[in-house]
Formats: sequence, structure tokens, C-alpha cells
Amino acid sequence: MSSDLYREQIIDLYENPLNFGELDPCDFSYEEDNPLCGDVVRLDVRLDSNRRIADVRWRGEGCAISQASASLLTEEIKGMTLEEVKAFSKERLLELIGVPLSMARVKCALLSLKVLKAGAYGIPSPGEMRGEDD
Amino acid sequence: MSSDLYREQIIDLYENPLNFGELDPCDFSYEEDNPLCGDVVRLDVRLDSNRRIADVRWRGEGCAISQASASLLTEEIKGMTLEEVKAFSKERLLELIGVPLSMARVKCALLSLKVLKAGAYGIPSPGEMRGEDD
Amino acid sequence: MFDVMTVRADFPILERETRPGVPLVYLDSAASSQKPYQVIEAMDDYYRRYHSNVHRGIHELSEAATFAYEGARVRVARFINAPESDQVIYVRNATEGINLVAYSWGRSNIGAGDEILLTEMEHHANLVPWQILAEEKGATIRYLPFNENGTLDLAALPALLTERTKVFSFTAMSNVFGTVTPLRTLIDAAHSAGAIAVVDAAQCVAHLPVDVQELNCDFLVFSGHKMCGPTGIGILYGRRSLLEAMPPFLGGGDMIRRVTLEGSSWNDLPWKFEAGTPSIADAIGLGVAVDYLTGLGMEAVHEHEQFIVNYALEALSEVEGVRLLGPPATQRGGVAAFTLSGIHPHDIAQILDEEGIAIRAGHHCAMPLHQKLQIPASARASFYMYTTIEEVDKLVEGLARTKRIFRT
Amino acid sequence: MFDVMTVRADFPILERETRPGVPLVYLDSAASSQKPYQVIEAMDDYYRRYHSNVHRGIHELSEAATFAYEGARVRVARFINAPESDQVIYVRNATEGINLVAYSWGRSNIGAGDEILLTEMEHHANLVPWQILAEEKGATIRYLPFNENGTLDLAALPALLTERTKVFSFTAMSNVFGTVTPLRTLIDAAHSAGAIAVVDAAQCVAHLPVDVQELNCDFLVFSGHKMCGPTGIGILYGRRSLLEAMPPFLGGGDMIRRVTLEGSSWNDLPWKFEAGTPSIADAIGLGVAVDYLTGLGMEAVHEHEQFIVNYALEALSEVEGVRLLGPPATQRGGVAAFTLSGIHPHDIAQILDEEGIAIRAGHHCAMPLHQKLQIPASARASFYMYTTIEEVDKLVEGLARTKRIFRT
Ligand SMILES: Cc1ncc(COP(=O)(O)O)c(C=O)c1O
Ligand SMILES: Cc1ncc(COP(=O)(O)O)c(C=O)c1O
Repeated sequence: MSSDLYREQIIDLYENPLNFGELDPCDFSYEEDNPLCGDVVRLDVRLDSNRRIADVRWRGEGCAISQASASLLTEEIKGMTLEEVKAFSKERLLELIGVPLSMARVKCALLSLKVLKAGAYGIPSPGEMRGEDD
Repeated sequence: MSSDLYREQIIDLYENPLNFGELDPCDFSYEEDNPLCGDVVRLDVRLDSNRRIADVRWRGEGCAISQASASLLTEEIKGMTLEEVKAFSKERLLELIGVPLSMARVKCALLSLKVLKAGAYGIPSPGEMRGEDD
Repeated sequence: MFDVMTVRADFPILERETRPGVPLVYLDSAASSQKPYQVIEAMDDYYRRYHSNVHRGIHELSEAATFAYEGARVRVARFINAPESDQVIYVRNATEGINLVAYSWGRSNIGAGDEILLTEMEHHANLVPWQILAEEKGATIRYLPFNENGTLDLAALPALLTERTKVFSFTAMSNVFGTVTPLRTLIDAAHSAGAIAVVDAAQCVAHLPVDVQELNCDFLVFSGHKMCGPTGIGILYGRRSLLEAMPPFLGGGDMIRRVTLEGSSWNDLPWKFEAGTPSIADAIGLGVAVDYLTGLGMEAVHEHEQFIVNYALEALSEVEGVRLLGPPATQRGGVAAFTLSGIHPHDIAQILDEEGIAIRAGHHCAMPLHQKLQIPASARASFYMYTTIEEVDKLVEGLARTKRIFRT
Repeated sequence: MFDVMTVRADFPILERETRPGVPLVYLDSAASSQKPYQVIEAMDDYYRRYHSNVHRGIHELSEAATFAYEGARVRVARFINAPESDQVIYVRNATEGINLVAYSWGRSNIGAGDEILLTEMEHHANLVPWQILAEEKGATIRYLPFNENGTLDLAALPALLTERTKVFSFTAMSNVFGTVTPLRTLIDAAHSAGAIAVVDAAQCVAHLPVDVQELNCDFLVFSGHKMCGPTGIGILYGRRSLLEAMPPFLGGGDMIRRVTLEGSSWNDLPWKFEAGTPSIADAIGLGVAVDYLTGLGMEAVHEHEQFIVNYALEALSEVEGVRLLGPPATQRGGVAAFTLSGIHPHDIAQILDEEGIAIRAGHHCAMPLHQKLQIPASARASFYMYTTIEEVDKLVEGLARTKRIFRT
């Protein structure tokens, strides 16, 4: 049973997502969907006193790619500063996912990152500009 | 100097049109143009007591085909009854012109007939219906 | 006699492999059909031999192009049995056709308090133009519901069609359920209520014989690309009295009789609605597509699709976890949409694609339908006269593989 | 190095004879250009190998089609130096582009008493949409006059551009006079008056290098079929801030973000303005056309046309009875419109056609221009990068023959 795209890891994460759930209270929380696909992801983020990510949880539904991506992303950003989060590149997330994605699926893969950035930019900090968007 | 379309007759009629001019008074007079080409034809018709065409004159400008057609048509209808005029077919006029016409030029050739019929139908007579149009 | 292998030989793309050793299994014809070589070559020939702008050109090429362009219109008119070919208006696609009606007829006939009746299973093409119109004019949109099995709830119709209803616009065949709607019933009901009837035949003209005079509809739209024709061309058929009374939609060359700096007057039908240089090659291609379909016979096309969809529904229903959307085969065209429990439609489509099997996954431009079903998306296999039983078998095998990958 | 015979070899139609022994002399490129085989083959290849509906399809074919369709947009954007490709919107033709602006921008920005400034030498495509808008909104249209030699009367501009002027829309190159208008001057003047500037570049993008950022125009439209591309595709370029603020034009699939029964929200640029299945093949063909033009170099194309039009104006002016319309060659593109005393343009075109020479006769969709000149019609020869001196010679010989037939 081999698939180019659906490596064991993706399926594992789809079945047993990492950091799945809610954080209450949290410092910011953001949800967005990809209406064209019906994928939806919500992130709750808690910061420590240095504005580093102390904890993060996500909920959502959608295809295996969007869901596995949320697991991988949340795992990766723990301990990062808000600035590091804002600088987190699309390429880095796609590398984490590690399978070749077609254009149509890149959107699925990047949904969680979009949600994360929108949330992070929502946290006011001095001299902040509007972030890169999709 | 040969041309498929521009036989001597057409050029002759273009240079020396038949029945060119005005009729005043007349029984009906009608003018129409083909705005797409800029061709314009006006017909003045005088009827006798039997509602036959006693005399007809035309004025206008446009391409050789539209102008030659007006000469040929006016020549042909002299003495006809109004009913015969209304029944005058496109095919008959095209035959009079006697050269093969492309779609774009058929419109030019038929302008004078269109004017004639519009005028003829404008003359009220019992039980008359709206005529065939182009 | 209809022979699917003979038909397939007309479609160059069906010979192709998506990767070495993996033949294409194209089950996405409801999104867009493939093209027989006859259509492809006709357009090629046009550009190589007689391309020119149409109308009013006095030279040979323009004559030839105009002849072919207008000749295609006559063939389309005959195909849907329009009373006259000048009631057949070229548009880009079904979507533009509905927008034309909503702009031109709608802006002059819909006012505050008026009602527009649609159904809950419309394609966005038959929702959004009316929503924009209703918003602009202060009109209200009502929706005829569908039943659980994807058929329309006709019992609800009388209460929804009132003297306030000015237009009832509905699909002739759902692009998700595949449901063939009872056109005559709906059209007659609209007329009894004093409303006009607009038929979105995007999924229907390609698959079923359509006779606009028998239907007695007021407008009917469809797209060339779903019926063996090229992209970029579609048709709006309209009742003469309505078309004549309507103001133009787009302004420009060809749709005018006379232009002055002070104002303009309009050309005759159909050109009143065709501004600017049209999609000449695409129109010619559509004419050939219509000939192609006529050659096969729409009854034969429909019969083959019935055979395939019947087989597909049975085969799919045997796959554990599959939930089929829509009515039994007898009430639908060649469309089979479904969900597979625990696996998102995107993932299904992606895994099938690895085997060269092309299906569609998503909301198929029918979000409200999916909202009502409370599913974010569905997977859809759709068939045409070139679809084989073997291709359906591959789909079913592909689903089995998908389930194994997903360990369900 | 630009070599016209090498270029001609790319255009299959130029090899053809209109009847045995009579080669085609195509002098009607301003109406529509011919197509190089590269463009024709790209569309053929699309239908034979990877046709599918675009966007959101997860299978191989849909990916490939979407990639090609969106890739063509990027190439077009680069060709006109648009800041970003999502400011490049696919439409059917220049005509639809102007209508889109008149409907979407116009309906939300033009009110009673506002003024729209056009010129007296516009194509109907840039007259009628504004007339319809003005009539609907109670706005007034003003016209910048042209001088006897077919150039714009710039001295009249300050008085016509007032604080009431909301939009100034004008041609970049007259399709009758061939006049190349001073774009930067006109655009800057519009902006100084607080109006937006819309450029009808239908005749210009095909023949001259165009840089929308340098021009600083607000909208610019053109048609694929006049620039070696297929029929059925054109471009609207727009300033981002305007496009983003504008409501959609046509409603349907692809242009939405979300649809519910209660209402809808819109997709991002450029798709907000592209409802329904687009002209996929034609867009792909346009992308290849743009590559073709880039390969030749627009400077080289322009230079060749200058050479030809210069020669043509001189040769035509020596024909007794010819009245040339428009400015000297230095101020115009490859268009030569004229009248011949005592012979109607239709008759000229018809007689030339007997020799395989294709020119256009009529008002060329610019009736007001002809009204002002007080001529019912004109004859027009127009040139492109494949036109040769020998073809111009044949035109002149053809006119001599015409005169002999008409005994003038
Ligand atoms: C100056 C000008 N504007 C607009 C148009 C309209 O182009 P299309 O018919 O491709 O929309 C033309 C083409 O004839 C033109 O020459
Ligand atoms: C039922 C229905 N209506 C309308 C459309 C719109 O067709 P097009 O995108 O060709 O305008 C479609 C095609 O997806 C459809 O299935």
C-alpha cells in the first residue's frame, strides 16, 4: 500500500493528531477556514513572560494534509518567540510535511500557518506592520 | 478589365442611374439607410387610379450595388399593382442584378426593395398585415 | 449502433497516460467534458485557413468566418429546437448567460418586494447573479427545498410560487446529485403563477435531448465545454418577445445599429447581445460538437450514461463507508457524488489521482447544497458517452486502495 | 534580426491562396491579426493532452490546466509590466473589459451630474458602454475633438476636464486614423482633474511596447485576437486599489469565497471578476502569443510597421483620387484608411477581394468619427509584422484596377 503523498507519518498524524484540543485561558486564539475545501483550523496559543510560545493547541477538520500540517506546525513552534512565529516561512512548513504537494493542496497545507500568523499579528506590539498574506 | 461582380451594366447604372430624382407630389415616399454601410435610398412613388405604379423616382448614395439595384428595381416595378409590389421577392431582385453576391453585399442589393416595401405597406389598404421584414 | 470503444477513439486525450503505464481514467466530465478530434481540428482549421473578424467584412476570409460562425448558431438552434436561430445568443458560458438575464431582463423587471424563486440545489452560477440582483433591487429570494434523496420537494412549490414571484430559475440537472428535475412541471408552475422560467441546462443539454419549444421555457442556458465543445463559448436561448423587449447588456461593436455622440440604437437579435469581437473559433467548435452529438444521437448518449451510472451506483454502494448522494439511477444523469466515512474527499481525489483516476472533490460550486447536507465537501465521479464499465471498476478499486492507505 | 519572410513562415494562413493562383494579401490586421502556428498548436495540444476545468481540481489534468491558465496570466502581466499578475483579469475582449469597468466601477462611482470624458475618435466599444452608463445615472458625456489630421485637439482638453469629470477614457491608437495618442499627457491630465484614466489599448498593445506602471493608467483593456492570440480572450488591467474596492461584475462559480442562501462573499483578485468556467484554451493561447511577440521584440514589430506604413502612405498618396485619413506616419501605427473619389469603399474592398487582397470597408465601428468627417465609410488597409512591401504594392495596383473598372 504505497502512496506518494500519504506517507505513514501523514496518516498517523491524521489519526492521532498532536497538540489537539483547546487552551483556556490563552493569549490568542484564531480560527479560519478554507471555504473552497471546507477545511477549518482553530489555534489557541499561550505565551510565557518572554513572549515565547509556552503552549499551543489546535482543533479543526478537513483533509489529512491540512490536519497533519496543523500537528506538525504546532509541534514545531513551541518555544518560539512571536517574532520567530511571524517569520515562519511557508517553505519551512512544506518541508516539515515533506511530501510533494500540488498547487491545490498547498492551500490545505498552509491553512494552519495562515491561522497562526493572523493570530500572532493580532497581538499588538510596538511598530508592527501588516503581515504577509496569502 | 474584368470583374466578376462589376459587369458593365452595374457600372453603367452607377454612372447613369435610371429613374433618379424626386416626385412631387407623390402617393408615398420612404427612405431608409443601412447604417452599417452608409448606403441610403429614398423612393417617391405615384399611383394611378387602379393603384398601379404610375411613376417612381429614387435618390440615394452608397455603393455601386445598392445604387444599381435601385435603378433596376424602379425600372421593373413600373405598372405593377401595390399587391404585386408587396409580393416582389428578394430573389427576383437579386436575379435582376445578375451577379453573385456575398452575404455582406446582399444587404446592399436589397436596400431599395426594403424601402419600397416599407413604403408600400405604409399605404393603408383593407385587411393588410405586417410585411415580411429583413 | 452506439459503441463506446468507437466513440473513445474520437477523443485523443483518452489515449493518454497520466504517467508511464497509468492510463487516464477521466471521471470528471460534469466539470468539463473532453473533446473529439473533430472539434479540435475544426478550430485548428479555422485558424490555419480562414480566420478573420466576422460581420461586415467584404473579403473572402471574413465571409468564410462569418458563414461558419453564423452557421454554428443555426446548428445549435436546431439542436435545442429553437424556433429561430436569432433566439440563440452566444455567451462565454452558462454563467454569463444567467448574468445576462439577471442584468438585462432582471434590472428592468425586478423591483423592491418582488420575489425570485430558486432551489436549494443550484450551482453558484444560478445563485449569485440573482443574489446580486435582489440586493440591488430590494427583492427577496426564496428557495425550493430538496428532499433527503436529492429530488426537489414539489409539495412545497405552491406556497413558494406566489403573485410576487417574477422569475423561477432552476437547474435541469443537479451537478451534485445528478437529479434530473421535472422541467415541464416547474416551467408550467412558474407560468401559472405569472413568473418566467429560466432553466440552467449546463448539465442537461450535454446529456439529454432538449427541446425548448416543447419545454416552453423563457430562457435556457448552457456551456459548450461540457458538451464536447471548446471552452469560451456558451448559449443563452430566449423567448423572442422577452429578448426583443430587453435592453442590451454589453455595449460596443456589432450590437449597435447606429452610434452618434448623442446616443445609440441597437442591432437586431441576436447581435444586440453580442458586443465586440466574439469567440469565433469557439463558436465554430461548438457547432461541430453539436453535429458530433447529433451524429451519436442524444438518446444513445443518454442510454449509455444510464447504463454506466446504474452500474456505478451499485458498485459504489457496495463499498463500506460510502454514502451516496442523490436519487436512484432512474432519476439522474451520469453523476455519482459520495462521501467515504473518515476520509476527506480531497484525500480520496488525491489518492485516486495517483492511479490516473480523475474525479472532483469539494463543494462543486454548490455550497448551500453541502451546507444543508452538513458535509464540508463530497467526492464526485461523473460520466459521459466515452465512460466504460472498466473505468468504474478502477474507481471502485481505487476507493479500496484509499481505504487501505487510511486504514479504514 | 527581424526578417519578415522568417516571420511569415510562422503563419500558416499566409501560405494560402484565396483561389487558385491568387495568394492571400491580408491587410486587415487591425480587425483581427493572424495567428502563428505556435499559438494554434498550443491550443490544439491543450485539448489533446490536458484539457480539464481549472481551479480546485485535485487531479493531474486540472493541475496542468490551472498551471497553464494561470501561467499565461503571469506572462501577460509581465508583457505589460503590471505590478502583479492578479491585476490582470481575463475577459472576452477589449469590449467586455470596458463594460466591466463601466458596470462595476461605473455603477458605484458615477452619479447624476458627473461627467465622463471620451474622444470623438473612439471605437464603439469605448462609446456605447459609457452612453448606457450615463443614461442610467444621469451623467453627461463630453468628447475631446480631433483635428483635421486625426490627432487629438489637446488645446481643448483643459476646458473639458473639470472637477465634474470622474473618468477620462480614450483610445491609445485610433483604429481608423492610426493615430497614436499621447498617453502620458492624457493620463496625467485626467489625474490632475481628479478623474481616473481608462485606456482602450485594443490597437496598441499588439503593436507598441506598453508599460502600465510607466503610463500610470487606472485601467487598460485589450483583445487577444488582435495580437496573434485567439478569439475569445482579452485583458482588463486595473489599479489594485480600484479593483479591490469594486463590486463584482458577473456572479457565479470561482468568483466567490463563500456562498450561503442568505448571501455571498467574494474571492480575491483576479478571480473576483472571473465567474464561471473561463476561456481556458484561449487564455493559454494568449500566453503563447505574448511569448511570440516578446520573442520578436515589440520594438522590432513597431519598427517594421513604421517602415510599411510609411511606404504605404507614400504609395497611396500618389494614387489619384485617394484621400488619406489621419496623421503622418511618424504619429501613427500600421493603419491606412482612405477614400477614393467616386467609388464607395465597399466597391473598393470587393474588387480588391477578387485579387485576394483583404481590406476593410465601412465605418470600422467608429461611426461618430466618420460622421464628423462627413463620409459614410472609408476603406482601411492595416498592417502587422508579417506585412510586406510587395503586399502594399499589390494594394496600390488593385486600386488602379478598381479605378479602371469604375472608369475614374
Ligand atoms: C480601438 C479599438 N477599441 C476597441 C476595439 C474592440 O475590440 P474587440 O472587438 O476585440 O472587443 C477595437 C477593435 O476593433 C478597436 O480597434
Ligand atoms: C448546474 C450547473 N450550472 C451552471 C454551471 C456553470 O457552468 P460554467 O462554469 O460553464 O458557466 C455548471 C458547471 O459547473 C453547472 O454544473
